[in-house]
Amino acid sequence: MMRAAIVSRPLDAALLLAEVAGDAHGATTLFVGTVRNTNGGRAVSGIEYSAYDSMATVELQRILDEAASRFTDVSIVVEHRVGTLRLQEASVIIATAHAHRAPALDAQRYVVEELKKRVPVWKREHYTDGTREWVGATS
Amino acid sequence: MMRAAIVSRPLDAALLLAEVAGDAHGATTLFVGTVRNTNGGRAVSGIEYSAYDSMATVELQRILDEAASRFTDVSIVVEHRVGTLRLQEASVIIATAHAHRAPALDAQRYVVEELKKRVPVWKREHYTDGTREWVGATS
Amino acid sequence: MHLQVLLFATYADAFGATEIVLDLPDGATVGELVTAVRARAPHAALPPHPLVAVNHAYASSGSVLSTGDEVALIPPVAGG
Amino acid sequence: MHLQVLLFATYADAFGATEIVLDLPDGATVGELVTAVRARAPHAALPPHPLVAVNHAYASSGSVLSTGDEVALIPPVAGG
Repeated sequence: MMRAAIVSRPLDAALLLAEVAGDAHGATTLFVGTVRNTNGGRAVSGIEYSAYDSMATVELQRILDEAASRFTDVSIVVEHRVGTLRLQEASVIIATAHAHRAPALDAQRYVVEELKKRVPVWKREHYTDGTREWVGATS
Repeated sequence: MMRAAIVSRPLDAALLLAEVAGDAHGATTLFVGTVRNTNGGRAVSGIEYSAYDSMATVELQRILDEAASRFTDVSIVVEHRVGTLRLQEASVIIATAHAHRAPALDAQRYVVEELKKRVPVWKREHYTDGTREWVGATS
Repeated sequence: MHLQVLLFATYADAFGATEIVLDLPDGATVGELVTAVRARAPHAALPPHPLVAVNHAYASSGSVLSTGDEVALIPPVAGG
Repeated sequence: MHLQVLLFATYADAFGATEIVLDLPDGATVGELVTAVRARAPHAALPPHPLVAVNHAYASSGSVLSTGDEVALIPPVAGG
Protein backbone atom coordinates (compact mmCIF):
# COMPACT_ATOMS: atom_id res chain seq x y z
CA MET A 1 0.00 0.00 0.00
CA MET A 2 1.60 3.23 -1.17
CA ARG A 3 -0.47 6.36 -1.77
CA ALA A 4 0.23 10.09 -1.75
CA ALA A 5 -2.24 12.93 -2.23
CA ILE A 6 -2.68 16.67 -1.92
CA VAL A 7 -6.21 17.26 -0.64
CA SER A 8 -8.40 20.20 0.29
CA ARG A 9 -10.53 18.46 2.93
CA PRO A 10 -9.83 17.76 6.61
CA LEU A 11 -7.44 14.87 7.25
CA ASP A 12 -8.54 11.81 9.21
CA ALA A 13 -5.81 10.02 11.16
CA ALA A 14 -7.93 6.94 11.85
CA LEU A 15 -8.62 6.41 8.14
CA LEU A 16 -4.93 6.61 7.24
CA LEU A 17 -4.01 4.21 10.06
CA ALA A 18 -6.62 1.75 8.78
CA GLU A 19 -5.35 2.14 5.23
CA VAL A 20 -1.83 0.92 6.04
CA ALA A 21 -3.00 -1.76 8.47
CA GLY A 22 -2.52 -5.43 7.67
CA ASP A 23 -1.94 -8.57 9.67
CA ALA A 24 1.58 -8.98 8.26
CA HIS A 25 2.53 -5.74 10.05
CA GLY A 26 3.86 -5.62 13.60
CA ALA A 27 4.46 -1.86 13.70
CA THR A 28 2.43 1.10 12.49
CA THR A 29 3.38 4.75 12.87
CA LEU A 30 1.67 8.05 12.35
CA PHE A 31 3.07 11.54 11.98
CA VAL A 32 0.61 14.41 12.22
CA GLY A 33 1.67 17.98 11.51
CA THR A 34 -0.72 20.47 13.08
CA VAL A 35 -1.17 24.24 13.20
CA ARG A 36 0.31 25.56 16.41
CA ASN A 37 -0.58 28.72 18.22
CA THR A 38 2.73 30.59 18.09
CA ASN A 39 5.67 31.00 15.76
CA GLY A 40 8.69 33.18 16.45
CA GLY A 41 6.85 34.66 19.42
CA ARG A 42 3.82 35.77 17.38
CA ALA A 43 0.30 34.55 18.15
CA VAL A 44 -0.97 32.51 15.21
CA SER A 45 -4.67 32.21 14.39
CA GLY A 46 -4.38 29.90 11.38
CA ILE A 47 -2.24 28.89 8.42
CA GLU A 48 -3.07 29.09 4.74
CA TYR A 49 -1.39 26.25 2.82
CA SER A 50 -0.96 26.36 -0.93
CA ALA A 51 0.78 23.92 -3.25
CA TYR A 52 1.90 23.40 -6.78
CA ASP A 53 -0.56 20.54 -6.66
CA SER A 54 0.44 18.50 -9.68
CA MET A 55 4.15 18.58 -8.89
CA ALA A 56 3.60 18.12 -5.14
CA THR A 57 1.73 14.88 -5.83
CA VAL A 58 4.48 13.64 -8.15
CA GLU A 59 7.23 14.62 -5.70
CA LEU A 60 5.47 12.85 -2.81
CA GLN A 61 5.16 9.78 -5.02
CA ARG A 62 8.89 9.93 -5.75
CA ILE A 63 9.62 10.06 -2.02
CA LEU A 64 7.43 7.00 -1.47
CA ASP A 65 9.22 5.18 -4.30
CA GLU A 66 12.56 5.96 -2.65
CA ALA A 67 11.22 4.77 0.71
CA ALA A 68 9.96 1.56 -0.90
CA SER A 69 13.43 0.76 -2.19
CA ARG A 70 15.13 1.64 1.11
CA PHE A 71 12.60 -0.11 3.35
CA THR A 72 11.46 -3.25 1.56
CA ASP A 73 7.77 -4.12 2.02
CA VAL A 74 6.92 -0.89 3.87
CA SER A 75 3.40 0.52 3.46
CA ILE A 76 3.03 4.30 3.43
CA VAL A 77 0.11 6.65 2.96
CA VAL A 78 0.62 10.40 3.04
CA GLU A 79 -1.85 13.23 2.63
CA HIS A 80 -1.04 16.95 2.69
CA ARG A 81 -3.91 19.36 3.03
CA VAL A 82 -4.14 22.77 1.36
CA GLY A 83 -6.44 25.68 2.21
CA THR A 84 -6.83 27.72 5.37
CA LEU A 85 -6.48 25.66 8.54
CA ARG A 86 -7.41 26.62 12.08
CA LEU A 87 -5.32 25.93 15.18
CA GLN A 88 -4.73 22.22 15.85
CA GLU A 89 -6.01 21.15 12.45
CA ALA A 90 -3.74 18.67 10.67
CA SER A 91 -1.81 19.89 7.63
CA VAL A 92 -0.07 16.60 6.90
CA ILE A 93 -0.45 13.00 8.01
CA ILE A 94 2.02 10.24 7.22
CA ALA A 95 1.15 6.65 8.11
CA THR A 96 3.68 3.84 7.77
CA ALA A 97 3.54 0.13 8.56
CA HIS A 98 5.97 -2.77 8.37
CA ALA A 99 6.49 -6.23 9.82
CA HIS A 100 9.17 -4.72 12.10
CA ARG A 101 9.45 -1.47 13.96
CA ALA A 102 12.80 -0.18 12.68
CA PRO A 103 11.79 0.12 9.02
CA ALA A 104 8.38 1.52 10.01
CA LEU A 105 10.04 4.26 12.10
CA ASP A 106 12.85 4.90 9.60
CA ALA A 107 10.36 5.26 6.75
CA GLN A 108 8.28 7.70 8.79
CA ARG A 109 11.34 9.85 9.45
CA TYR A 110 12.49 9.62 5.84
CA VAL A 111 9.16 10.74 4.42
CA VAL A 112 8.66 13.66 6.81
CA GLU A 113 12.20 15.00 6.30
CA GLU A 114 12.13 14.68 2.50
CA LEU A 115 8.64 16.17 2.36
CA LYS A 116 9.83 19.23 4.29
CA LYS A 117 12.78 19.67 1.92
CA ARG A 118 11.30 18.92 -1.47
CA VAL A 119 7.54 19.02 -1.78
CA PRO A 120 6.32 22.33 -3.26
CA VAL A 121 3.94 23.46 -0.54
CA TRP A 122 3.97 26.90 1.05
CA LYS A 123 2.35 28.40 4.08
CA ARG A 124 1.20 31.87 5.03
CA GLU A 125 0.58 32.35 8.70
CA HIS A 126 -2.34 34.43 9.88
CA TYR A 127 -1.69 36.22 13.16
CA THR A 128 -4.20 37.22 15.78
CA ASP A 129 -3.40 40.88 15.07
CA GLY A 130 -4.82 40.44 11.56
CA THR A 131 -1.49 40.38 9.68
CA ARG A 132 -0.28 37.58 7.42
CA GLU A 133 3.16 36.42 6.43
CA TRP A 134 4.73 33.77 4.21
CA VAL A 135 6.80 31.37 6.25
CA GLY A 136 10.13 30.60 4.62
CA ALA A 137 11.67 28.19 7.05
CA THR A 138 10.15 24.87 7.96
CA SER A 139 9.44 24.14 11.58
CA MET B 1 0.87 15.55 29.66
CA MET B 2 2.79 12.44 30.66
CA ARG B 3 1.01 9.18 31.42
CA ALA B 4 1.96 5.51 31.34
CA ALA B 5 -0.24 2.50 32.03
CA ILE B 6 -0.46 -1.26 31.75
CA VAL B 7 -4.04 -2.10 30.80
CA SER B 8 -6.10 -5.19 30.07
CA ARG B 9 -8.60 -3.61 27.66
CA PRO B 10 -8.30 -2.88 23.94
CA LEU B 11 -6.18 0.17 23.08
CA ASP B 12 -7.67 3.14 21.23
CA ALA B 13 -5.26 5.10 19.05
CA ALA B 14 -7.65 8.03 18.58
CA LEU B 15 -8.01 8.52 22.34
CA LEU B 16 -4.24 8.59 22.87
CA LEU B 17 -3.78 11.04 19.99
CA ALA B 18 -6.40 13.30 21.52
CA GLU B 19 -4.79 13.02 24.94
CA VAL B 20 -1.44 14.48 23.80
CA ALA B 21 -3.02 17.07 21.50
CA GLY B 22 -2.72 20.75 22.27
CA ASP B 23 -2.57 23.92 20.24
CA ALA B 24 1.04 24.58 21.31
CA HIS B 25 2.04 21.41 19.41
CA GLY B 26 3.04 21.37 15.77
CA ALA B 27 3.87 17.67 15.59
CA THR B 28 2.18 14.58 16.97
CA THR B 29 3.32 10.99 16.49
CA LEU B 30 1.90 7.58 17.15
CA PHE B 31 3.58 4.21 17.38
CA VAL B 32 1.31 1.17 17.37
CA GLY B 33 2.66 -2.32 17.97
CA THR B 34 0.32 -4.98 16.62
CA VAL B 35 0.12 -8.76 16.55
CA ARG B 36 1.38 -10.00 13.19
CA ASN B 37 0.54 -13.22 11.47
CA THR B 38 3.98 -14.85 11.30
CA ASN B 39 7.15 -15.06 13.34
CA GLY B 40 10.22 -17.02 12.35
CA GLY B 41 8.24 -18.64 9.58
CA ARG B 42 5.50 -19.94 11.89
CA ALA B 43 1.84 -18.98 11.45
CA VAL B 44 0.71 -17.02 14.50
CA SER B 45 -2.91 -16.99 15.67
CA GLY B 46 -2.50 -14.65 18.64
CA ILE B 47 -0.17 -13.48 21.39
CA GLU B 48 -0.62 -13.71 25.13
CA TYR B 49 1.03 -10.76 26.89
CA SER B 50 1.81 -10.81 30.58
CA ALA B 51 3.59 -8.26 32.74
CA TYR B 52 5.02 -7.64 36.15
CA ASP B 53 2.35 -4.96 36.27
CA SER B 54 3.49 -2.85 39.18
CA MET B 55 7.11 -2.67 38.04
CA ALA B 56 6.18 -2.26 34.37
CA THR B 57 4.16 0.84 35.23
CA VAL B 58 7.03 2.29 37.28
CA GLU B 59 9.61 1.48 34.59
CA LEU B 60 7.46 3.11 31.90
CA GLN B 61 7.14 6.16 34.12
CA ARG B 62 10.94 6.27 34.49
CA ILE B 63 11.32 6.18 30.71
CA LEU B 64 8.88 9.07 30.38
CA ASP B 65 10.80 11.03 33.03
CA GLU B 66 14.02 10.47 31.07
CA ALA B 67 12.29 11.57 27.85
CA ALA B 68 10.97 14.68 29.59
CA SER B 69 14.48 15.73 30.56
CA ARG B 70 15.93 14.95 27.11
CA PHE B 71 13.08 16.52 25.12
CA THR B 72 11.88 19.56 27.02
CA ASP B 73 8.12 20.18 26.90
CA VAL B 74 7.31 16.91 25.15
CA SER B 75 3.96 15.25 25.88
CA ILE B 76 3.85 11.45 25.94
CA VAL B 77 1.17 8.91 26.67
CA VAL B 78 1.92 5.20 26.52
CA GLU B 79 -0.30 2.21 27.16
CA HIS B 80 0.74 -1.44 27.00
CA ARG B 81 -1.97 -4.05 26.92
CA VAL B 82 -1.80 -7.46 28.61
CA GLY B 83 -3.95 -10.53 27.97
CA THR B 84 -4.52 -12.60 24.86
CA LEU B 85 -4.62 -10.55 21.67
CA ARG B 86 -5.81 -11.58 18.23
CA LEU B 87 -4.07 -10.76 14.95
CA GLN B 88 -3.80 -7.02 14.23
CA GLU B 89 -4.82 -6.03 17.75
CA ALA B 90 -2.57 -3.38 19.32
CA SER B 91 -0.28 -4.45 22.15
CA VAL B 92 1.28 -1.06 22.71
CA ILE B 93 0.55 2.52 21.67
CA ILE B 94 2.91 5.44 22.23
CA ALA B 95 1.69 8.96 21.44
CA THR B 96 4.05 11.95 21.54
CA ALA B 97 3.59 15.64 20.79
CA HIS B 98 5.82 18.69 20.75
CA ALA B 99 5.96 22.18 19.27
CA HIS B 100 8.51 20.85 16.75
CA ARG B 101 8.83 17.61 14.85
CA ALA B 102 12.37 16.56 15.80
CA PRO B 103 11.73 16.20 19.56
CA ALA B 104 8.35 14.56 18.90
CA LEU B 105 9.98 11.94 16.64
CA ASP B 106 13.05 11.51 18.85
CA ALA B 107 10.88 10.99 21.93
CA GLN B 108 8.79 8.40 20.09
CA ARG B 109 11.91 6.46 19.13
CA TYR B 110 13.39 6.78 22.62
CA VAL B 111 10.28 5.44 24.34
CA VAL B 112 9.78 2.49 22.00
CA GLU B 113 13.43 1.40 22.17
CA GLU B 114 13.69 1.73 25.96
CA LEU B 115 10.34 0.00 26.43
CA LYS B 116 11.55 -2.98 24.39
CA LYS B 117 14.74 -3.22 26.47
CA ARG B 118 13.54 -2.56 29.99
CA VAL B 119 9.83 -2.90 30.64
CA PRO B 120 8.98 -6.28 32.22
CA VAL B 121 6.44 -7.60 29.75
CA TRP B 122 6.56 -11.04 28.13
CA LYS B 123 4.77 -12.65 25.29
CA ARG B 124 3.79 -16.19 24.45
CA GLU B 125 2.86 -16.73 20.84
CA HIS B 126 0.00 -19.01 19.93
CA TYR B 127 0.45 -20.75 16.61
CA THR B 128 -2.22 -21.95 14.22
CA ASP B 129 -1.09 -25.55 14.85
CA GLY B 130 -2.20 -25.18 18.49
CA THR B 131 1.27 -24.90 20.04
CA ARG B 132 2.49 -22.00 22.19
CA GLU B 133 5.92 -20.60 22.85
CA TRP B 134 7.50 -17.84 24.91
CA VAL B 135 9.20 -15.30 22.69
CA GLY B 136 12.60 -14.28 23.98
CA ALA B 137 13.72 -11.75 21.43
CA THR B 138 11.84 -8.59 20.68
CA SER B 139 10.74 -7.96 17.15
CA MET C 1 9.79 29.56 -28.26
CA HIS C 2 7.02 30.70 -25.96
CA LEU C 3 7.24 29.36 -22.41
CA GLN C 4 4.71 29.77 -19.62
CA VAL C 5 6.34 30.06 -16.23
CA LEU C 6 4.32 29.30 -13.09
CA LEU C 7 4.86 31.42 -9.98
CA PHE C 8 3.88 30.58 -6.41
CA ALA C 9 3.72 32.10 -2.94
CA THR C 10 6.27 34.92 -2.49
CA TYR C 11 7.25 34.85 -6.14
CA ALA C 12 3.64 35.21 -7.23
CA ASP C 13 3.26 38.15 -4.84
CA ALA C 14 6.48 39.76 -6.11
CA PHE C 15 5.40 39.56 -9.75
CA GLY C 16 1.74 40.22 -9.07
CA ALA C 17 0.92 37.16 -11.18
CA THR C 18 0.77 33.39 -10.90
CA GLU C 19 2.02 32.89 -14.43
CA ILE C 20 4.15 34.83 -16.91
CA VAL C 21 4.92 34.14 -20.58
CA LEU C 22 8.42 34.48 -22.01
CA ASP C 23 9.79 34.36 -25.52
CA LEU C 24 13.15 32.57 -25.54
CA PRO C 25 15.42 31.25 -28.30
CA ASP C 26 15.13 27.53 -29.05
CA GLY C 27 17.59 25.57 -26.93
CA ALA C 28 17.49 28.06 -24.05
CA THR C 29 18.50 26.67 -20.69
CA VAL C 30 16.89 26.95 -17.27
CA GLY C 31 19.63 29.42 -16.29
CA GLU C 32 18.83 31.61 -19.28
CA LEU C 33 15.15 31.52 -18.42
CA VAL C 34 15.90 32.67 -14.88
CA THR C 35 18.00 35.56 -16.24
CA ALA C 36 15.13 36.55 -18.54
CA VAL C 37 12.60 36.43 -15.71
CA ARG C 38 14.82 38.54 -13.48
CA ALA C 39 15.39 41.08 -16.26
CA ARG C 40 11.65 41.44 -16.65
CA ALA C 41 11.08 42.42 -13.02
CA PRO C 42 14.46 43.63 -11.84
CA HIS C 43 13.22 44.75 -8.46
CA ALA C 44 11.28 41.60 -7.63
CA ALA C 45 12.51 39.34 -4.90
CA LEU C 46 13.70 36.54 -7.18
CA PRO C 47 17.12 35.24 -6.10
CA PRO C 48 19.85 34.64 -8.72
CA HIS C 49 19.49 30.87 -8.42
CA PRO C 50 15.93 29.96 -7.51
CA LEU C 51 14.74 26.37 -7.56
CA VAL C 52 13.19 25.62 -10.94
CA ALA C 53 10.97 22.70 -11.86
CA VAL C 54 10.49 21.52 -15.42
CA ASN C 55 7.63 19.12 -16.04
CA HIS C 56 7.18 18.52 -12.29
CA ALA C 57 10.81 17.69 -11.51
CA TYR C 58 13.58 19.91 -10.16
CA ALA C 59 15.95 20.91 -12.96
CA SER C 60 19.53 22.21 -12.93
CA SER C 61 20.39 25.55 -14.52
CA GLY C 62 22.06 23.82 -17.47
CA SER C 63 18.92 21.88 -18.46
CA VAL C 64 17.74 22.68 -21.96
CA LEU C 65 14.10 23.73 -22.35
CA SER C 66 11.69 22.72 -25.08
CA THR C 67 8.43 24.20 -26.31
CA GLY C 68 5.55 22.94 -24.22
CA ASP C 69 7.61 22.38 -21.08
CA GLU C 70 5.80 23.24 -17.84
CA VAL C 71 8.25 25.50 -16.05
CA ALA C 72 7.78 26.65 -12.45
CA LEU C 73 9.83 28.86 -10.16
CA ILE C 74 9.75 27.26 -6.69
CA PRO C 75 10.13 29.49 -3.62
CA PRO C 76 11.64 27.85 -0.52
CA VAL C 77 9.17 25.13 0.39
CA ALA C 78 7.43 25.09 3.75
CA GLY C 79 5.02 22.20 3.84
CA GLY C 80 4.23 19.93 6.72
CA MET D 1 15.33 -13.15 56.80
CA HIS D 2 12.44 -14.49 54.74
CA LEU D 3 12.23 -13.16 51.19
CA GLN D 4 9.48 -13.75 48.67
CA VAL D 5 10.78 -13.94 45.12
CA LEU D 6 8.43 -13.33 42.20
CA LEU D 7 8.82 -15.42 39.05
CA PHE D 8 7.44 -14.67 35.59
CA ALA D 9 7.07 -16.23 32.16
CA THR D 10 9.75 -18.86 31.44
CA TYR D 11 11.07 -18.71 35.01
CA ALA D 12 7.61 -19.32 36.43
CA ASP D 13 7.22 -22.27 34.06
CA ALA D 14 10.66 -23.65 35.03
CA PHE D 15 9.90 -23.50 38.75
CA GLY D 16 6.25 -24.43 38.41
CA ALA D 17 5.42 -21.42 40.61
CA THR D 18 4.98 -17.67 40.34
CA GLU D 19 6.53 -17.07 43.73
CA ILE D 20 9.02 -18.85 46.02
CA VAL D 21 10.07 -18.08 49.58
CA LEU D 22 13.72 -18.16 50.67
CA ASP D 23 15.39 -17.94 54.04
CA LEU D 24 18.61 -15.89 53.73
CA PRO D 25 21.06 -14.42 56.27
CA ASP D 26 20.57 -10.74 57.06
CA GLY D 27 22.67 -8.63 54.74
CA ALA D 28 22.47 -11.13 51.88
CA THR D 29 23.04 -9.67 48.42
CA VAL D 30 21.13 -10.08 45.18
CA GLY D 31 23.93 -12.35 43.93
CA GLU D 32 23.60 -14.60 46.99
CA LEU D 33 19.83 -14.74 46.47
CA VAL D 34 20.35 -15.88 42.88
CA THR D 35 22.75 -18.59 44.02
CA ALA D 36 20.19 -19.78 46.60
CA VAL D 37 17.41 -19.85 44.00
CA ARG D 38 19.55 -21.82 41.55
CA ALA D 39 20.55 -24.31 44.29
CA ARG D 40 16.91 -24.91 45.02
CA ALA D 41 16.08 -25.94 41.48
CA PRO D 42 19.41 -26.91 39.96
CA HIS D 43 17.94 -28.14 36.71
CA ALA D 44 15.68 -25.17 36.10
CA ALA D 45 16.51 -22.82 33.28
CA LEU D 46 17.69 -19.93 35.42
CA PRO D 47 20.89 -18.39 34.03
CA PRO D 48 23.82 -17.57 36.38
CA HIS D 49 23.17 -13.84 36.11
CA PRO D 50 19.48 -13.20 35.55
CA LEU D 51 18.04 -9.70 35.71
CA VAL D 52 16.77 -9.05 39.21
CA ALA D 53 14.45 -6.28 40.34
CA VAL D 54 14.23 -5.12 43.94
CA ASN D 55 11.28 -2.94 44.84
CA HIS D 56 10.43 -2.37 41.15
CA ALA D 57 13.91 -1.31 40.04
CA TYR D 58 16.68 -3.33 38.41
CA ALA D 59 19.37 -4.14 40.97
CA SER D 60 23.02 -5.18 40.60
CA SER D 61 24.26 -8.44 42.09
CA GLY D 62 26.08 -6.58 44.88
CA SER D 63 22.92 -4.86 46.16
CA VAL D 64 22.14 -5.74 49.77
CA LEU D 65 18.65 -7.06 50.50
CA SER D 66 16.41 -6.20 53.46
CA THR D 67 13.41 -7.90 54.99
CA GLY D 68 10.27 -6.86 53.16
CA ASP D 69 11.98 -6.17 49.86
CA GLU D 70 9.92 -7.16 46.81
CA VAL D 71 12.35 -9.25 44.78
CA ALA D 72 11.61 -10.45 41.24
CA LEU D 73 13.59 -12.50 38.76
CA ILE D 74 13.07 -10.95 35.32
CA PRO D 75 13.32 -13.16 32.21
CA PRO D 76 14.41 -11.44 28.99
CA VAL D 77 11.67 -8.90 28.32
CA ALA D 78 9.62 -9.00 25.12
CA GLY D 79 7.02 -6.28 25.29
CA GLY D 80 5.81 -4.05 22.51
